[in-house]
Amino acid sequence: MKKYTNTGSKDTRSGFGAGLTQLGKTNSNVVALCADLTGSLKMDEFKENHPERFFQVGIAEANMIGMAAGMTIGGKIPFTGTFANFSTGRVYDQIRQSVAYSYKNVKICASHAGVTLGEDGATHQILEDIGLMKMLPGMTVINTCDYNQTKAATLAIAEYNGPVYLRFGRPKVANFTQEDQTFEIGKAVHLQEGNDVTIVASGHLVWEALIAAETLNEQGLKAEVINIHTIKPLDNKAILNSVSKTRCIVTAEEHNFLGGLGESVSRVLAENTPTPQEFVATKDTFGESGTPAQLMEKYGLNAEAIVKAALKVIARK
Amino acid sequence: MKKYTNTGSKDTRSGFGAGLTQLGKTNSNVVALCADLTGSLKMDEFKENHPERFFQVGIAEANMIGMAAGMTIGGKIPFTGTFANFSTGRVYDQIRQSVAYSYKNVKICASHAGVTLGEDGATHQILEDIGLMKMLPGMTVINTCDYNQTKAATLAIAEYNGPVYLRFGRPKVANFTQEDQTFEIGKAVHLQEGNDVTIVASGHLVWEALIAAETLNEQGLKAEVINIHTIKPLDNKAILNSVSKTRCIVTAEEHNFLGGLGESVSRVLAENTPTPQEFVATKDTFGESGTPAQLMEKYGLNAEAIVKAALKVIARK
Amino acid sequence: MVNNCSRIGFVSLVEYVTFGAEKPNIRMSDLQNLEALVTQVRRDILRQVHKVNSGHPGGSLGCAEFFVALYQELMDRNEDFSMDGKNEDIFFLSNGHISPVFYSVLARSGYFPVDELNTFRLLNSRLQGHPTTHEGLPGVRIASGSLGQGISAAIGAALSKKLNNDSHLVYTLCGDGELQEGQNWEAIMYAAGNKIDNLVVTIDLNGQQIDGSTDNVLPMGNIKGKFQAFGWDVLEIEKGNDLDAVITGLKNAKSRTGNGKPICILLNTVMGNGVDFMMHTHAWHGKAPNDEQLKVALSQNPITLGDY
Amino acid sequence: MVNNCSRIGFVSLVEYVTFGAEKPNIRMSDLQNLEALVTQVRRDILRQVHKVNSGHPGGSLGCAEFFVALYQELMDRNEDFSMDGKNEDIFFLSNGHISPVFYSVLARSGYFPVDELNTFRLLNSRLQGHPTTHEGLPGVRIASGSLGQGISAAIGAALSKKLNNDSHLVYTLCGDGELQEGQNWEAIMYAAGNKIDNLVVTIDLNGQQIDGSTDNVLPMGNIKGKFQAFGWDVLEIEKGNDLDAVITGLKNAKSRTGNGKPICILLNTVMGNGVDFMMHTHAWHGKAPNDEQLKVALSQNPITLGDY
Ligand SMILES: Cc1ncc(C[n+]2csc(CCOP(=O)(O)OP(=O)(O)O)c2C)c(N)n1
Ligand SMILES: Cc1ncc(C[n+]2csc(CCOP(=O)(O)OP(=O)(O)O)c2C)c(N)n1
Ligand SMILES: [Mg+2]
Ligand SMILES: [Mg+2]
Repeated sequence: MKKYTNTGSKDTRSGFGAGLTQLGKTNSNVVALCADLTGSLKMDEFKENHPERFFQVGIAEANMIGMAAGMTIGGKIPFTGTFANFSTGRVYDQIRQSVAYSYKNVKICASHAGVTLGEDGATHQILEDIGLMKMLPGMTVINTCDYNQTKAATLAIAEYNGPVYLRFGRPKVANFTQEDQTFEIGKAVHLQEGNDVTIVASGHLVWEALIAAETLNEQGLKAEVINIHTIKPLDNKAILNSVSKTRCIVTAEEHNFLGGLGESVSRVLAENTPTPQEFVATKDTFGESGTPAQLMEKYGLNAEAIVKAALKVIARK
Repeated sequence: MKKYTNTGSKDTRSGFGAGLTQLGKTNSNVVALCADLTGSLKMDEFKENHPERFFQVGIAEANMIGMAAGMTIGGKIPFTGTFANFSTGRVYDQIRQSVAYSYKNVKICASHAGVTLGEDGATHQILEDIGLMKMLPGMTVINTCDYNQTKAATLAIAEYNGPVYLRFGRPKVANFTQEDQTFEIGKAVHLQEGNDVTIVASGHLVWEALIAAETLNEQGLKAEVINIHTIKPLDNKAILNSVSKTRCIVTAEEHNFLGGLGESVSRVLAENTPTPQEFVATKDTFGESGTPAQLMEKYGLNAEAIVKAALKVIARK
Repeated sequence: MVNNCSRIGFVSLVEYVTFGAEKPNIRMSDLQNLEALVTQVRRDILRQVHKVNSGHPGGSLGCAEFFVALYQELMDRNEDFSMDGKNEDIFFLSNGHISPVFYSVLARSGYFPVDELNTFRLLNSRLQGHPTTHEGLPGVRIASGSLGQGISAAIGAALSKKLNNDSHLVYTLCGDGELQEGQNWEAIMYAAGNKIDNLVVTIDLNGQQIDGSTDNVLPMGNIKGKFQAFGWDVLEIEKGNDLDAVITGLKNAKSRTGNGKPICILLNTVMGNGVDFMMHTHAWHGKAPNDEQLKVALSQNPITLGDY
Repeated sequence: MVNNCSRIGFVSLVEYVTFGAEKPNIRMSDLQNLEALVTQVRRDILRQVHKVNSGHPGGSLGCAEFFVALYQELMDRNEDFSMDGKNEDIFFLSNGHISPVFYSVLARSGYFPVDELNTFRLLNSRLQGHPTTHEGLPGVRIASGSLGQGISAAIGAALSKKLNNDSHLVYTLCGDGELQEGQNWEAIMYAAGNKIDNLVVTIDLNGQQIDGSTDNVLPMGNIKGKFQAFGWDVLEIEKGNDLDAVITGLKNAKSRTGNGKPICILLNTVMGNGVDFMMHTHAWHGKAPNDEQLKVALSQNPITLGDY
């Protein structure tokens, strides 16, 4: 088994902030927009370095998305920042028409996704944003797993021409991927090789999947762990290749099991090679207030839940 | 094979209008709200009969949803009416917080869903609304197939206490289900029995599925046709029972194959009994202007496409 | 029915604290007691957010007088806390993040045990970070938190009242930053155009939002002029942290209902009011005091009806 | 660069019709020709919607003068129809349903072959029911159709211009009913608060929307007062269907840019203008004339530069 080390827990949103700061220096077309959450989104540094390229839009997310779309006309590359709920559900039709259908080069960057937003509770804990964004034709949907990967993704999406949804989170989580990695949109990353079960995870669940794989390993079971940072376009090939070996799969995401990564994988399997699958995800419920760790546990979003799902799905082969 | 007769093509939205008119007379708590599309939604009759219970909110869908949620306080049963896009994507966060999470007894009634909206084109042709609404905990999602069923569903949801999304369409389509049927939320309707393939269809695709079944029958293949008018809660049992006989399935919906009915079915199968599935649905593209029939053909949403999918999936058993 | 004319008599401080949820619709009987309640509410706010190291003290503190005045002096509320929304005044908190002040005043008015304030933002609590009906907390009519939705819901409830021939009023509170959300202006346009005159919307004009002052974040210009241009009857409460002034202003607003126009109150408050280091800054919009800070803050609000 | 000072000289009617897309940036040279163009645009609108028995003639007809004035007299447009949005004035149609007038004027100005108007709303056409960039039609900057999004996009483009040190202007057209959408008010607040003064937003004040007059659907009160209360510089064009008045008004608006305020033009138009039975009613908002009605309508607009 490969060993992964947590080089020091950090929040993924700070990876975004660091990436944006770097982009500010290297790409003069990058502009940033924020809807009264500059600190939460870690956009302060960009704002300080480039006040002329930072746009505070106030609490008006719809206008922010429309403005971002308009700024692409004239060659700007707008990065919008707010919480995941207000980045997607609040502005779905605006993204749909002004960004996705118009195919504008807007990067919708969303923090505080999922239940790990914590104490603010359900109104802020969106568990549907991956589904929302994946249904839009032409949209690229990314959910990164740690600080380093989030920073790399932030840099990568500036180079890519087209609408992107980049999802990251609030709490400090293990930082374990390489520091100066290149991020390849749409290319799954194999973290562990194994024959017994495929674990496809995204976002905060990737580290949990690695822990789960260790636990399984102790029980003599080899899990193949795939970091599926890009949910759309989905790396079907990586998934199908893996299940051709393992013949069963667990998907793990901080999202409703309806409409998200899990169902995308089910569809790919049903179209190609029907395979038993278990879902580590919220089961169609709203979140609630609590600490991130409490909520991950209560809603079955941790290594333990992944182990359980893996054992169950292996038994179903 | 059972025979189904088109008793005269009618638009499903007129079924909604007829149901609402009836409710106006029988249930004094029913109120209706519309965002400047009264005629298109066939709400005129209710408006004329009960001007004091009809609320014209203007072109302000977010306010309409919030108002509807507020009206439940005090015991009203609000039916909101606008196009499917403006009923869902435009107001996702409002539905999420004020209706679904607050569990308010609001009926979100949506016309002109899908590409059969026709000439207005992609900005109006939502192909993601089923996915949007199904991801909301507590939401009931219904997509009816003809005039009679839409009318029955309209009556039924008034009796049910909780948030409902009722989706219907613009064009005249075959009216073939029984005139005075009772609509059972969440209970799939078997239209044909068969052993070779299961066809699960909703909305405008149900009639197409019946035609497809006839064509297949001519080729000696018996299709089981299920009218899955309720996408959430999904009648898992009906689907699983059917595939236990047929061992393959086609889902047919006027919706993106990402996030909709098809993926819900894939998930249920992957969790229970992995089964080859083909998707009759749009393949992650926006629609465009054209006549409903042209668009159904171009985007592979008709009987011919279902037959093709059925033959393909049978071969994959 | 508890209303201003037939209110429950004096409740001693001891009783007040003891009775908790068993006591129907607690009302303080004189201004001095209400002033004490305001300080108690501030203490409740501070202690709630301190305990879980999260939540929104700034806006909450600024609105303590408003909530006390509204629930103790203005609203006609059903004695049995029935939540069907009929035959009583009802209130919507649009800026749901100031839940600490809402919870405190609901508890202190008898909607649920004061002790339950201890569970604020904890797992499995009815006192969610933002108010919700989802967990069944009495006194909450609808979920809020995602900003901009409260006025719409209030209009709906006001229309229900009209349909039900219920002459009671609907009150709402919104943040000033919150007014940047477009949905508010849809609702504001609707309410005027449709003469929703059983509705009183109060704007917490503290001039602050998360990223700074409203002037720095998104200059909002003349808010009074905007509401007037949208056809509302607007009145200002200059001293939004003077309990007497707030009561007078609210009564004035109430007296102006029923005249074909929705009523807007511009309530000039100080964010973080009552705690010197929290005042006049956005810094404490959503930040909890540490132990030391809490001590100082409480010492600045010594009068108490008894902490939970 | 074609601008008002160095515009292309007179283009004969014959040439005008013949050249189609080959002709760069067609400009009519005098008011008489422009008047003829207005009538031609009306004919184009009527024939487009008639052919496919769908589309929106009412609002389109009312805005014929505006579009002709804007594209022929006001906007500085790149001669080569490059669509990078740089160094030229640009326009956003927020109320996308009036695509027939937009398409006609774009085609007649040389953006694409006039013949292509024949494909309006047909399968595989670039002339979608609502304007879109998705099919690559020159002249369209962004998709519209779902109402309320145009001003936001225009602000973004205006900010891009400022960043690019491009002193050109951004124009937008919105419906009056469309102003009921809250997003507009977010944008209106932003533009004033941030001094977006290279932006001219025109409101098609025809007093009609789908379900009736704006007064019947949702009384909007004093729209001028609303924009002013939101800090805009507002001017009115009383005769929005008088070409001369429209040109004068637009030039006035242009002259007022650059002064720290966004500009709003209230353009008083008649829905269905130029066709007697379509005028002053919402009935033709989204309804096409039948054969007989088309004949009558065209006969009321006989002057032509040559139909496609
Ligand atoms: C739709 C939405 N966007 C953003 C937020 C995040 N947010 C919470 S409170 C707040 C500031 C609100 O300002 P104001 O209404 O003035 O309240 P105050 O800070 O004065 O309490 C913001 C931006 C939110 N809750 N909802
Ligand atoms: C968000 C949204 N809601 C509803 C509609 C449906 N719709 C199309 S045009 C229209 C009326 C627009 O009125 P106005 O802006 O005055 O345009 P006019 O009728 O004068 O052309 C409506 C409601 C829409 N296109 N977008
Ligand atoms: Mg404030
Ligand atoms: Mg109009």
